[in-house]
Amino acid sequence: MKKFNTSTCSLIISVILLGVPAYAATIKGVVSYEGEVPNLKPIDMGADAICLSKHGSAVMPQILVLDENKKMANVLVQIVSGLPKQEYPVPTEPVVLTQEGCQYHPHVVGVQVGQTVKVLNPDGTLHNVHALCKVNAEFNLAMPKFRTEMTKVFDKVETMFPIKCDVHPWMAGWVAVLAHPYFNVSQTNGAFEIANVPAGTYELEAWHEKLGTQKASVTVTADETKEVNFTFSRP
Amino acid sequence: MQEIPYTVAVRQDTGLYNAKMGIWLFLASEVMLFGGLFSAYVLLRVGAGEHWPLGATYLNVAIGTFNTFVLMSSSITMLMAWASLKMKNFGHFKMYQGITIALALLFLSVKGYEYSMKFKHHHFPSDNTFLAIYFTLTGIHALHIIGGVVVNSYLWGPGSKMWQAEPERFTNRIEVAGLYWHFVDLVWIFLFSVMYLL
Amino acid sequence: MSESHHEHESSFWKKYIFSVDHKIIGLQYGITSLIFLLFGFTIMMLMRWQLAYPEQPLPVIGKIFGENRMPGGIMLPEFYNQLGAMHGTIMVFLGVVPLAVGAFGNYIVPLQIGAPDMAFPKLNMASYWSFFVGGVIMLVSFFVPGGAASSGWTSYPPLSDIATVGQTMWLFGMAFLITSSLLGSVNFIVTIFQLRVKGLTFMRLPFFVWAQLVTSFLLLLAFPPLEAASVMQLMDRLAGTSFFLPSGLLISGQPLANSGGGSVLLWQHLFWFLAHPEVYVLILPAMGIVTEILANNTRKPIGAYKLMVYAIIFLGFMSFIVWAHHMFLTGMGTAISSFFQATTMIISIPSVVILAAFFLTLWGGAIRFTIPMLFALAFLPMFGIGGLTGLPLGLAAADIHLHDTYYVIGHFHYIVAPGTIFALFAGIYYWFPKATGRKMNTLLGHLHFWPSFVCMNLIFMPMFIQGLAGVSRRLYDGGLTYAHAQGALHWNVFISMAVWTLALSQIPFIINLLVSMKCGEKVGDNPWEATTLEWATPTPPPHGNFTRELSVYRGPYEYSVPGASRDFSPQYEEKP
Amino acid sequence: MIADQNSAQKEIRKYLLIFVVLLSLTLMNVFVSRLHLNISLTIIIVLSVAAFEASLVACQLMHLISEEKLIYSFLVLTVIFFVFALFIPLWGIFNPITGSTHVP
Repeated sequence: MKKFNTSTCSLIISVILLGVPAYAATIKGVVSYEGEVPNLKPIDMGADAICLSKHGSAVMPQILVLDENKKMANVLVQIVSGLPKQEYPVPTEPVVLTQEGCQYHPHVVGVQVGQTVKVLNPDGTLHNVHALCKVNAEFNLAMPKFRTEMTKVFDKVETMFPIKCDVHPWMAGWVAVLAHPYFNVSQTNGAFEIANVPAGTYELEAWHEKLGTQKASVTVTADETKEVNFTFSRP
Repeated sequence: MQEIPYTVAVRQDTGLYNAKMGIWLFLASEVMLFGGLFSAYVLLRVGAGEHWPLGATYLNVAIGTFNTFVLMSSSITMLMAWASLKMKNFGHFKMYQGITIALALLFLSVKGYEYSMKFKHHHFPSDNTFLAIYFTLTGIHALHIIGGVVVNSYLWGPGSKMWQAEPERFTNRIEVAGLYWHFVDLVWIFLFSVMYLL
Repeated sequence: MSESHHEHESSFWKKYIFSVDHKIIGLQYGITSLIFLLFGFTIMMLMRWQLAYPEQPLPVIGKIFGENRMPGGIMLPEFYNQLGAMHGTIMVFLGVVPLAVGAFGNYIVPLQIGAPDMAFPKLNMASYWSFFVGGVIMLVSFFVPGGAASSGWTSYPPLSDIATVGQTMWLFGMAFLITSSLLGSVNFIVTIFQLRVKGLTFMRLPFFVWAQLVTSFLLLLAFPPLEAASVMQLMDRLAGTSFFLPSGLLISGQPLANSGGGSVLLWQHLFWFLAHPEVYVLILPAMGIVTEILANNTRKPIGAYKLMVYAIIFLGFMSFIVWAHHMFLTGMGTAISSFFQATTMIISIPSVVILAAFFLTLWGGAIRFTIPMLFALAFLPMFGIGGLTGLPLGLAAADIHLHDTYYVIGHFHYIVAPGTIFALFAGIYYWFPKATGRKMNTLLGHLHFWPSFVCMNLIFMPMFIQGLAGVSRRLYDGGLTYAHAQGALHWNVFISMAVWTLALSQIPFIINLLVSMKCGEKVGDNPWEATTLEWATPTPPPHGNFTRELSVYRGPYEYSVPGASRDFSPQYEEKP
Repeated sequence: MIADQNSAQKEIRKYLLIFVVLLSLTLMNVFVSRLHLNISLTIIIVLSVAAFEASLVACQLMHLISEEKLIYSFLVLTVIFFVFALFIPLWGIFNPITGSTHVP
């Protein structure tokens, strides 16, 4: 009897995946920066010799990451309204947040409720992951050099909150816990892409840790790829 | 040599029976407890400097005064209860002790009303250190009153059977309970003046 | 004499679990506190592994602590802090104080003053069960999410205000322990004042009873301010008040959403107002026990008994006005620092008076090296070292360098471990025959004493060296990451080895304690030929203690009285 | 203390008198606090009146006036430590290390 159940389940799942072409729309775009670029001081990692040894050249802060034609990275773009009210399946593969070179990579990350977050500490020095979340239970866990990996699950939706390392004050990361999978963080070339969006009109929101948020509304029909761009500038 | 001496009889060189010395020692430790809380009050008030709110801004002085009268009268009726036992009048004792308990419950309900009024106006202990020390001090004091009510009601109800068997020992118990009750009233006098009037 | 106290055949529960007999309660306190001492000791052995071999997996048992405490057998800093905080709390509040005051006080004081029981038997039982509940809460707090309290046994805010739920359980546990000590101290003071037998004036009281009297006053008057402070910390943690959270407090960069206006020093003042008298509560009963044993085993009266009584009273009084020498580094000005520096120097005088009286007692005595005597003799130099190493900490200028280093750990452990705990061992060996009618085995006694004595020194002497090298306390890796500590790191392995040998050398004691109850050498009512009243009772003393009329004719330590028939003349015998 | 009937009446009359005195002193305190004199003056007046009321309660109602010497010694000891616990923390605040920006 047991075997029969598993086979019927797998049958049903495959039908859902195949039979629903309506989710094929994608929203793409580029985030660019306008105005003169502030020259930021490189991070001084002198406090911890191990961190210093990880970098050959000077390390620029991740607060404003631009490429040569002023495209912005580390901007979280997500759909904030217009989505049908429904439970979204939690992705099984974990989001990886590494502290490589005494910095959080990725600097800004979106996570779904219930999705495991795997925090790595390949640096061979003591880090401690202090998540300053208000809705989720705040935690402050040490990761000595022998603890190379730690997993955490956020069980409540929460807007962007900082993650800090109390050992290295320059380390900072941002995490948002979202109910739906329709979000993406802009890469170094400023490009972002939200795939499998069901047809409908939505309101997009682009968030940056320093320059605030910007809204844009977009309408997509099935199988369409819509281009939406954002530009941020110093207030 | 089995039964514990001086539970009722007074010991010559100390002139006390066990329970009276015991209650005075307990009251000494209570003085230190409220001492700790008042030292916190003084430190917080001095630390806050001029933006320490006047008592009357948050607290209703009229209700506080009424409550002080209630507690003072319960102190007097407690004394009358003990006096009537000394005069071997058990009926009067039951009456006065009953009044003392009733007044104590009145005090607690007025206190409860005050608290609910604060919460309704969204004044919570977390708003500022004045309200924090107000709720802590009056809360601990109220706990002591509840303790007193429990002891007094036991002595009024089941405990009073001891009057037939050992009247002397029962009178001492009422005296000791009375000492505790007067102390609780004494603490409230300071508490009322410090929190409501200053 | 009074109406016959019929020994109704009460059930097992009434007789042993919910008993109101001071001897049963004394034994209950004794057994519970010995178990807590053992548990506190094993916690520390775990910490010693982490200090000796930081970040190396603990073989064999490392796996049983689970992933969020010791992943792969290697200890996490959070777990190390929990162990540190709970080692202090358990050893002080659940181990030594209940053993010294709860067990010895409850069992011996009524016997030594000729009383049938404590003044308030039911209150006595209540104090034990309040202690028991406090102990259970402390143990359970290890298994709550976030683990036990982890901001030191002193739980200073603001760290303790924002700690995990274990800290709240620590506060509730402390409330029960404080209630237990308060009820106990009222009981002791009334018993000592009111139930002394005919002829037992204050100046004929055994010194152990004096020590318990002064200790009870310390507990009575010093504990309530900590109760007030822990209520305030509970309000901070549960009701969001800011008694101990100053305004503008940043928790790793993020401003705390609280009303502010509180003061961290408020907690420290109220905590140390208790904690310094508390450390005297740890040492005074030990002095009392050592006095009894020294007099008995040198067959000589205690040197300067009256002087020691005034010294211990003065010590008790002074212990209330020295507390801020724990706070020299909190930004106190020169005026207040010099006040507390002066009172700290003054308080060392009565301790030296008492220690000198002990040494005087040895002079010209016919010393019998029984096992309790060995422990009592060891107490003298150990307490001496502990006391003298405290002086640099008492001076504000020197304290700046030594504050919160391993020097402090060495100082107070010298007084508590080879001092108080050795005296308590001495007391167990000394009064075991009275409680059970059998003597503890002497060979096992030696097997317990000599290695413990050696290991105690091997553990705590190097701590002075580490402290002077500047190694701070409460370091998760014993100073591995600090450049100035590199020279003293090798001592960590040395100390840890000594700690584990000390653990091994406790096994003879545990065997001795359990085995001798049944098959120890049978002895009479007064095996040590002592003079104080507790030896006048049959063995083990029945409910109500004394079977015959009793009165006291002389001082407590009338040994080798010229012209007496024997070398000891008991207090309770008319003509020796 | 209360030997026979008429001295009992006298005692009770004394207690009632004390009761009235306490009530009036409390009312006086409330009145003083409403005068809004400068703060330190109000503190001194209100606290001294409260202390007087407390001594009335202690001496008369708790019969401290005719208590044993032993109880006095306990209470004196407690008051000494009470004063220490109350004022030493304050002294700590008012005497900070010179040259440091110590924010109370």
